[in-house]
Amino acid sequence: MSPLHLCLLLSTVLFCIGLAAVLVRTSAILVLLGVELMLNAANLNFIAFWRYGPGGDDTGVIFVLFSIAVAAAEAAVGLALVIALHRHRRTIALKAANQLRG
Amino acid sequence: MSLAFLALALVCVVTASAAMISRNLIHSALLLVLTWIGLAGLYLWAGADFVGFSQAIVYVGGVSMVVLFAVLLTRRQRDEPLVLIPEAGVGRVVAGLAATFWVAALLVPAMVVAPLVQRAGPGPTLTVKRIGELLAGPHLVAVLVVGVILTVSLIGALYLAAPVTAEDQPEWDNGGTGRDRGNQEEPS
Amino acid sequence: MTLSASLLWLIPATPLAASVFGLFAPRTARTLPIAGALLGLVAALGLSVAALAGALVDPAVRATSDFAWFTFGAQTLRLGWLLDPLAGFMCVLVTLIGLLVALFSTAYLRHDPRIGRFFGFLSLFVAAMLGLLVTNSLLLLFICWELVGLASYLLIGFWYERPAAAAAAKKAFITTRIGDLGFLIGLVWLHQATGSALFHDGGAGALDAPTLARLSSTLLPGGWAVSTAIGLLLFVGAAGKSGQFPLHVWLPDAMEGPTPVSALIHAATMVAAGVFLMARVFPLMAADQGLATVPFHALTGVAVIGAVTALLGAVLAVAQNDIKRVLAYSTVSQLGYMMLAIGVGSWVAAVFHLITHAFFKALLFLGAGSVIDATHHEQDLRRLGGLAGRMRVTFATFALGTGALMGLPFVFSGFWSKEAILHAAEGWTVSHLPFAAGLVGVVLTAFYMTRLVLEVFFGKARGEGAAHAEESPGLMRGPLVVLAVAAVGLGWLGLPNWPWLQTRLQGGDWPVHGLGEGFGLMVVSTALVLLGIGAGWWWYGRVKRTDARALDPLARSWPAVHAALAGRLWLDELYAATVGRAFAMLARVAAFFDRWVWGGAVEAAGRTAETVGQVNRAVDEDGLNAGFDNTSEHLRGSGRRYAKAQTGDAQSYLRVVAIGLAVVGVLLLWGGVR
Amino acid sequence: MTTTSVPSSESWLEVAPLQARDALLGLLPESLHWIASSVLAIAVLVGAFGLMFAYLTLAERKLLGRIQNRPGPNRTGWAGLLQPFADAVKALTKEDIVPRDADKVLHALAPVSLVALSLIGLAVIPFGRHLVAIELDAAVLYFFAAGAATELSIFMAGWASRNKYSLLAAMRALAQLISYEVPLLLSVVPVVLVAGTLSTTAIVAAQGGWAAGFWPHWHVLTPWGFSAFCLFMIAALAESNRSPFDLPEAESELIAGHLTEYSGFKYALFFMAEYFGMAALSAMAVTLFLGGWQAPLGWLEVLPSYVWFAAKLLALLAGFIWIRATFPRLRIDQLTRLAWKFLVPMALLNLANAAFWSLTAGWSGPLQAVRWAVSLAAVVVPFLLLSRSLFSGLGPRVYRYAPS
Repeated sequence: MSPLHLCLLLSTVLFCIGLAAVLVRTSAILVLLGVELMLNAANLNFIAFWRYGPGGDDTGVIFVLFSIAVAAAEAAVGLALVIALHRHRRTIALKAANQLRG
Repeated sequence: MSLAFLALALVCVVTASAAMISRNLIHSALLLVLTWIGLAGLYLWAGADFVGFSQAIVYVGGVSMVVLFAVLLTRRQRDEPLVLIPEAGVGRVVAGLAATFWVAALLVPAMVVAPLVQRAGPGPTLTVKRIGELLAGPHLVAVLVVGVILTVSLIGALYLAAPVTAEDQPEWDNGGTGRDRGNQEEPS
Repeated sequence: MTLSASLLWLIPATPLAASVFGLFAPRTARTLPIAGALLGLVAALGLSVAALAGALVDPAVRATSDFAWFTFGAQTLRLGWLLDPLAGFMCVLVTLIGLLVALFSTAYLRHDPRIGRFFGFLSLFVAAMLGLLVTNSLLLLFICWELVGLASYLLIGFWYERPAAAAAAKKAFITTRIGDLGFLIGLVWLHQATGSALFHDGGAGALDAPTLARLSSTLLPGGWAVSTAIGLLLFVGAAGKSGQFPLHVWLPDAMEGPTPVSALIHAATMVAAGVFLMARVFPLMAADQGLATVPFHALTGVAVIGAVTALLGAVLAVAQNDIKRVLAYSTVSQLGYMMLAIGVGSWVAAVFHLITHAFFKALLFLGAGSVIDATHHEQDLRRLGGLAGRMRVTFATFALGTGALMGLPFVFSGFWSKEAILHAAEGWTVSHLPFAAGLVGVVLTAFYMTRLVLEVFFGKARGEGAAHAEESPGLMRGPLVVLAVAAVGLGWLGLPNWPWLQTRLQGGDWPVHGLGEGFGLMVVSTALVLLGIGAGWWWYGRVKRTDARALDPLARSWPAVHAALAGRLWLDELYAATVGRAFAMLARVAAFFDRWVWGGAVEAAGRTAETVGQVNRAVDEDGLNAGFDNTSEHLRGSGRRYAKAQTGDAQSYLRVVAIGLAVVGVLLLWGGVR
Repeated sequence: MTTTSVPSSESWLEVAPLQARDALLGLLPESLHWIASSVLAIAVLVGAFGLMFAYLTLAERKLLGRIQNRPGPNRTGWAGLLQPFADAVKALTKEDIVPRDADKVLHALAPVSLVALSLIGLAVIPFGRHLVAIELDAAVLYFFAAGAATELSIFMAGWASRNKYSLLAAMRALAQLISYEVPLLLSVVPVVLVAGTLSTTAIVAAQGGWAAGFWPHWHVLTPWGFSAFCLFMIAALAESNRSPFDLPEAESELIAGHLTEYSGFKYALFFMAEYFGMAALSAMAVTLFLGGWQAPLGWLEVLPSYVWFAAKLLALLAGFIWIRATFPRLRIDQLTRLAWKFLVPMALLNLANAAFWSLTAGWSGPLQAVRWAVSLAAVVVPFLLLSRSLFSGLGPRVYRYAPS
């Protein structure tokens, strides 16, 4: 298997681990961390394609920089949401945030 | 394929899995920090130094702090340092893992067999100066937009996390289920 | 040492820095903002002198320095700085008067708690005006122009606790905004027509000869040249800023600001901007002169408006009782003279008069300020009097300023500059009306200034303030003396037989003629001045007024005329009755439609619907109810069952999404692999 | 370690470390050189800084003693010179106590990781003209990325101890370190802006030479540089948890905070990490602002470059100790207010100031005076205004539970 494929495989595995956490875990914080992990996996793809791709373009690296910046913002807002959830519901279990249930 | 890559990949996968399985939130966060460091190492290995260091600063220095803060602020009781999450129901676990498995079953073979154009030889070099020129040149608009997004999200996070007074409580917040009604009189 | 065009921005930058310093200093700071403003003005004065020296090396050269403001696609918007003798002289004028006014203000506002803020505004005012002077771009000029407007608003309304001051600030702002609308349209049109935001750009600028030829040769429907239309639109802006009829109404009300502000507005900054603009774009205004086919020349409009304003201002000044209002209407009148000069084609005479007028009008206003300060804010002529003996320096300088304003012959600066204007008007071939208006204005000017001086400084003190007045402090007397020297001496820079200033301003030859050629005109105007003084003495000097409540002598002679003048010809009321009334009418009509026509329709529709509803309800309850009830029960039951899927749990949704995604992916693969 | 050939044109002292390295490497086969040179660099760094740590503790105790009018340690060895080694023996032989409920792994990991993370930043510091362990294009970023992780170690220590004071200290440490990370980084950005590079060697090289023959081009000798240097040092004090910002380990409020449950060798490790962190930040400050290894005057270059670096570094460290002896500790609200209401706006304005400075680099003659005046004003005026607003509205504090 070529290095690029290995990188992609690694990022897929990380993505799936994050996805599993998002789908399974009850804690809102862990769900957020899962999302972060999925973002990181995507970033790894960008870097891998930048490194092994046909070349001539540095946009991949720039994109990852932006992605990191936005992910930081996402983490801040997400955790603020968790704190707000905790204030209103006294728990951080995502199940508690079901005000929109039918 | 270098040994370094395999070692870093191993670190990433192991710590990430452990983080997602761990029942202790603090351990999860700290293990995930290791994953992030591993990813930063992978970026370094790929030759993207600047991205690697940025990843380390932002995630290890910033995001992890926020996560730890959130964990400490949302402890259920003041004198309960261990954060144990109530276990998910069996159905939930099974459904979630099944969904993940479906996605993985789709993605992994695709990743392995995809015919990709690849460059042979050493990877591209990218100096910090070049990154700066790219950011201040063709991507300037994106930089400005990200700046605005960061500002707005900072303000939004502040607004969300700022303590509310009793009058500010929304009308619908009359305490969901009985269990959640705990110590309502003590806003954190 | 001279200053090159590329460094011209330093001139407005220094007071601007001082203003930033003054505005962001703590609210209670006094010494630092004052020191900053004075320092900034001194620096700007030095730079201006250096710039003027640079411009006078070769007056015919226009030094420009352009820079790209921003690039928008393929288009680059360029702005720039322009240095010629006009800009140089104006910069020195503005900074010098600004400095003197600032010095005066340190004493005049010594008890004001917001004095730091005042100096911040003052610096901003001067900075905006300086920026307007040295720019090489109509757009940049407009930006500074609006900044001038903003600063004047802030300064006129400086004592915003007084409702009159707040209202006057608003009035000044809105009235000038009306003019600025014309300016803005003209600016956009000019940019669209020439494709350049610059004045002079090596032949491609808006004021360069090739462009002007193109502008004046392009005709609009009706035979008007484009340059005429643009010129008139720009003149609307200038008229608003320079208080020309019919937009002059804000200027007298602007007296509500602190007196040094009035001095600055009337002398160097605000109103000078309009005249300066006309002088700057004079090539554009005059572009249609050579065309016989054009039905109307832009300059003709300027001359007519200028003549009307000159006459109107002088007439209105006659019957005012507020010392500052007399001076304000006098400014209106003098600005009319300047516009008149531009209209008859002699912008150089206009700028000459602008310069001399700036000094003696600043002198008069600061003198008035000195009087007001000494008499504890007594501004009413009827309660002043007898100050000549108590305030010798103020009286002496004020008298010199009065002489200059009247145009007393041969010594005073006003005489020479006014003579230049009258001379130009006399030679105007289109009409002799402006010339006649100018001559009448001379009589009236002499008359109302005589009245002012006699009422304020002679006779008996008729009020508490005047009775106990004492000479003002040295910081106020100093600027007065400096200004008085300038008010007397500056005229000698532009004698008909030695036109030093005119030559420099024109940047080329200026016809030199002996004193003999215009001698007849000088004799006539001198006679007219003496006539005005005599008339003033006849009414106000022969019998001294002794009681503040006594009727004005003029009113005793001609009550109807005095009433009309004292009421300012009811122009404000006229505006209220026409423009204001029209808007009120419009609003009332709209309200009527809203309430009765639309409202009625809506009401009728509502009533109809209500009736239909009543009928329906009857049918419903009695006839259809049972069947519907059953159906809805069923619906509700099934809805409840489906709603169970809506758990409100984000993760369960996500799980479904993930599975769905995978299924879709498999299906796609299946289809693709085949 | 870059294995550049030894330049011959320089003085013997200047190249002596390189020659020593090459002599040592010559003993080994060629294939092992790369790893050997790395190991050598690490060994030298750890050895030198370890020794410095030992004597820094002694110097601190001596200096504090002098300032507090007492002699300080003076019994072990001549004038107390052996005291550090006595302390080391004591720490090593002490019993290592771990609380029963503690998170054992994290409890042990915290001091080790802290020391390691405090040290790795030193790799990119150019200690002399040819003495830098790794030449990186993004060295400054690397330094702060390495430093960013130390906060986690302190948190780990506090949290793993299962002691409420330790946990409070961990929270405080997080709040403080996050708050001061911002001004710390912001005060570095102007240097990067003006030097146009993130490489430490290039930044030092950019500070070489003298204006008018006597005024070094060190960044600290410009208005914005001086401001940035002061901000950096204040933030560095807070980042290394030194007095007057030593809230996380305040012994009178938190019974030493995250150090409460540590003893013996682990405690010594924490102590060591604090000094390493302090030294690393000081070394960075020397590199960024004080001209690195550059000599202050041309004829002083007879001394080798690393001597100058060491002199500057020791001067800064002495400053740290002096500050500790002088200032009382801040309250947590004062601490955060200082960071957000003073340091951050100051640093942002300073950034604009540096931008102005680099834009006007071409100005000369009288304009140079204008440049200095504007830049100076852009430092002094915000300083006056911000410091005034920092103290405005603060009356005497009312204590809720104590009679006034």
